[in-house]
Amino acid sequence: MSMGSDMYRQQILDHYKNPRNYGDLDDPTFSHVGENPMCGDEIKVDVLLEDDGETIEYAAFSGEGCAISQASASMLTDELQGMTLDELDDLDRDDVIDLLGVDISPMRVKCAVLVEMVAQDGAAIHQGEKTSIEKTTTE
Amino acid sequence: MSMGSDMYRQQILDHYKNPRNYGDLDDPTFSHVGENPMCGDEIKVDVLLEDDGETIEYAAFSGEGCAISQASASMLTDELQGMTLDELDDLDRDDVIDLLGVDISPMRVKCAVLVEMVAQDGAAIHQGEKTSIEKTTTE
Amino acid sequence: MSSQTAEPFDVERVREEFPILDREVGDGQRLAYLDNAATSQTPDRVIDAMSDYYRGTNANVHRGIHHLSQEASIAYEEAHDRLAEFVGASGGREEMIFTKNTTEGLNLVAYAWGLNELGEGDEVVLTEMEHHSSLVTWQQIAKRTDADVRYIEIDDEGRLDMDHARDVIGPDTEMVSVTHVSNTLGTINPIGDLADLAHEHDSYIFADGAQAVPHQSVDVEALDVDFYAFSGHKMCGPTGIGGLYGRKAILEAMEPFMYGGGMVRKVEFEETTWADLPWKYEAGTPLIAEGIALAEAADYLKEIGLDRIDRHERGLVEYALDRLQEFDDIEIYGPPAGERAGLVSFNLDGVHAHDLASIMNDHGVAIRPGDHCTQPLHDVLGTAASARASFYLYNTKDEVDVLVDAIDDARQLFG
Amino acid sequence: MSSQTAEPFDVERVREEFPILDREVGDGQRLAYLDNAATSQTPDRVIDAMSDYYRGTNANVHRGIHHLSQEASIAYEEAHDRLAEFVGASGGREEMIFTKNTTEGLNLVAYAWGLNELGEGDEVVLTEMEHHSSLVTWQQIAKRTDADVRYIEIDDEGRLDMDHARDVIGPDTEMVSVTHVSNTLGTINPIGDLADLAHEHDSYIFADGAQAVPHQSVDVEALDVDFYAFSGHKMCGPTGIGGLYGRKAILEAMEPFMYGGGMVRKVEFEETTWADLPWKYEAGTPLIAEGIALAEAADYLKEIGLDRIDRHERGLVEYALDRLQEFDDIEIYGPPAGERAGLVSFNLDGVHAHDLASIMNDHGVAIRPGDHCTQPLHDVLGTAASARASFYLYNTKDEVDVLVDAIDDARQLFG
Ligand SMILES: Cc1ncc(COP(=O)(O)O)c(C=O)c1O
Ligand SMILES: Cc1ncc(COP(=O)(O)O)c(C=O)c1O
Repeated sequence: MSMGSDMYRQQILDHYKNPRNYGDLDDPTFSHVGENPMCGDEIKVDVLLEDDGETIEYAAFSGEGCAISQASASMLTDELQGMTLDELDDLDRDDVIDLLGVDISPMRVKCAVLVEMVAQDGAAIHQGEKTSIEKTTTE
Repeated sequence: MSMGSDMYRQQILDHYKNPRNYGDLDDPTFSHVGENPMCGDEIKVDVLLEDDGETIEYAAFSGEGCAISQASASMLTDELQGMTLDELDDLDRDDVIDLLGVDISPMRVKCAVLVEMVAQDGAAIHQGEKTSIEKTTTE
Repeated sequence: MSSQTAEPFDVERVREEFPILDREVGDGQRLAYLDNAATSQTPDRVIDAMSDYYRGTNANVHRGIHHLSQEASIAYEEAHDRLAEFVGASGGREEMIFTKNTTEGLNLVAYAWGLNELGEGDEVVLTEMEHHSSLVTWQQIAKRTDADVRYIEIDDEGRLDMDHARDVIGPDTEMVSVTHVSNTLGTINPIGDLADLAHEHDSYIFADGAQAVPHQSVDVEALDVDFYAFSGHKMCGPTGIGGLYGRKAILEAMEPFMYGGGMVRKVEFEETTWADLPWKYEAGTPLIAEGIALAEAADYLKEIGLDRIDRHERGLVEYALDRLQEFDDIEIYGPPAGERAGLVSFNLDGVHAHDLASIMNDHGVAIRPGDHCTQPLHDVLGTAASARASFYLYNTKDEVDVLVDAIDDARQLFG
Repeated sequence: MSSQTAEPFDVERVREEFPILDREVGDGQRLAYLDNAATSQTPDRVIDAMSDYYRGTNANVHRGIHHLSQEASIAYEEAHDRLAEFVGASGGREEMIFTKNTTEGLNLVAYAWGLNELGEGDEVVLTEMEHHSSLVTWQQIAKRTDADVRYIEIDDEGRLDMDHARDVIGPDTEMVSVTHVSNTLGTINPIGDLADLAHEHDSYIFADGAQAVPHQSVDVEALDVDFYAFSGHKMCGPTGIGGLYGRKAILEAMEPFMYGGGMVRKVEFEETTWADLPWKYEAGTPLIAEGIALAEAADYLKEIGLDRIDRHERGLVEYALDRLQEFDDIEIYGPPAGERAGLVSFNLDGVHAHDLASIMNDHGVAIRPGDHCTQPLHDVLGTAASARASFYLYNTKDEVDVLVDAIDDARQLFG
């Protein structure tokens, strides 16, 4: 098991320093926040659906935290564009880690998956599959 | 350090089986009880003083418990006869153990010294040097 | 039952793992360690698990990023899963809290649930054979909440009187707290039946497994209990660690017990929210080395086979009962062989249990005299103290013979 | 001060006692263990004390008659005397309770005293730099008793504002609970002055010595505190053990905390009386191996010399501060060198503390990122997290250099 070496490859640092899809949407279909108490990461995800109510037209995030959580949010929001809510729901933590393209040390996995959990919880609440919660948390 | 071998020499067993001074005095000058919660030993000591109010004329004990506490009570009450209260007060645990004439294993010392503590507390309460307590305890 | 567990095991090979058993005591007597209900001995691999931890991994857990802390965190957290599985808790770590001993498990629930939820008119049901760790805890928490404590009586052979249990457990019962195996009588209580009775009346049931988990295969879900506690030091593990199983839904709803680092999510000067299970109940730097070593002990017992251990001990206790019953100056407490776990408490006429234990010690035999933390039970039995011999996987019939010889010596001395 | 303690010690010889320090981590990096405020490493002799106990003495304590139990009881009971002496408690074992950690010491007093004695209008005074184990515990116990909590503020350099302390501590104050040394700022608080203030107002004072006892000579009687707690795992001892000093008269008067075997004198179905000090506060089978090993750790530290350890650490922290202050992208929290204990918390501009710690780990450097269980203090400092390097007797200036190099690497990567 790798214990964290190599986590900070160029791609991660690039997404951290120049996050894609950063900011708030004017008129999101749904919006949800979450936190990772370990690093103090806080992320809000805004999602705009297409008229079919199923396909993601655009996703954005805001908040702050460590490089892993920020890069992960930047990359995942890119990836979400064009995805259906079912496909979002099918994502698991390995998908996110694959997306990051580096070995995430065990203690940092929570940082990596925060954005995915927030997006999934937001979608589930929007679809009425989950009762509304104020905040998603990784712990 | 001896760990208890040889504790049950003939003399101890003899005092246990045929305790001297066992019973209640009709008219004791003072009387006090105590217990050793570890073995469940309970001992009452009755003391009759001579007219000088200082010298022990006779001491008796009653109660039940292990061989060590009973033999110790039997031997010490013998010894007390003719002693002054000051001399009683000067006794320490080593004196009692010497009296028993065997090595007392560390965990059984409380059994051995119970009678001494009861007699001393009784005398101290009688002389007003100690506020009255219901029961002496070795623990 | 697999064929492996059907076979008896080789006691001599088992003993090789326990170096202390070769110790001489007193004047060169070989140790016969028959005080396992008080604490068990520790096999080399458990001692090594601890030393290896300190020599190679030692770090604080949960929030560390560095290598040692990651290793320690993973090992410590996984130890919870392993113990959960060991007692049949399908919820894994979320249903397994590490405590310092069984006693803390009982206090945790008595404080976190009892002190907050009990009130006047409520009843806590115990048994006459409860250990002080359960009896005193509930007695005191009940006193502070104006609740009542009721005791299920035992019959002449030391079994629970189940008719009385049905009388005592009723609509006001909020908690039934009962020992799974009595540490004084060896009685194995019908926990499943008591759980049914408790649940019929919407009461919780807490089973004290201190004398069960080390010696038999335990499945908290088959027993259908709400809480279940045990101690590491009685099951080949280290001192200073125990486990508390709780149903997830109850543990989620319950208030925390102790407060501090590790059990919080967000802390502000004025308020605090709690961490997830089981960490919510583990305040402060946890019992890291102990938890890892406890998981090693559980693996060890599983590999040997709890069923085989149980059978071995029952063989020993039957043999011991046979030998002790030869003498009519020995009074034995508890149910007959076949119904009892691997321990026997008794008294020899005219010899105080503490004297008997001292004489046994001269023979190298380690037994326990006293009230075994069941003073009220001893009052019911009509004696202040008893002598207890308790067996484990490494004991032998030879050791029972040495015990009987030592009793004979005491009989001669005091006769 | 004896001539022995005036000399510095040979760090290389000290390191030989700690085999873990030779460990390689990651891709063959040599470990630089700078996470001592979280937990310290364990010297061989302390590990051996535990192994020897399990291989030669292991038995349950207090009431056993057999040889092993006598040995274990004496060793365990004497360990209390040794720890009492170590922190200057002249009452010996009667003033030294073994707990599982500092956190339990705080909870013990908060429950046994606070829950019974606090009420509406009463005030508990803490500081802004309290560890969660003190802050959350008193916050919650105050909530349950309708008492109020007040916080002494810190100044810009992380010292306690003593003017504010004099404002806050007043006639309604019943308890002042304050950390002796801050685990985040390194501030050494004036406990003696705070004790005087508390006592002027008939309040108790509890000092949290988790970060003091391992690093400097502590005398609870000179400090004039009523309670004082510390943890074994931060002072070269094992996990799962800590000490709580309490003034004898207070401990005698106070109610017990946890209930169970060992802490009772006489138990009946309806009522119970308590054992003598300190056993009244140690319910259940105690932390036997841990207690014995903790006494060994205390002896070890005493032999090396607390004054020498203190001086060595101050040297390291001064050097670290010097090196870190070279860079204007590093923010350092806490008082200047000379006033602080051997730790430093900081942040590197633009790099989250957790990322910094991950990069350090790639260099073999073990530091701790996060809130260090002082979230409210971090709110005051205006940051969610910080990186903390904390030193102990076996650390070297070379390790500080490796730390600074690793920071430089992070600066390059993120620059
Ligand atoms: C100042 C301070 N107080 C209390 C604690 C809690 O110690 P423990 O986790 O051993 O209970 C710590 C350590 O984490 C500390 O640094
Ligand atoms: C039935 C029973 N319950 C509880 C306990 C208490 O266990 P511990 O002392 O490890 O807390 C014991 C052992 O002494 C026991 O035998």
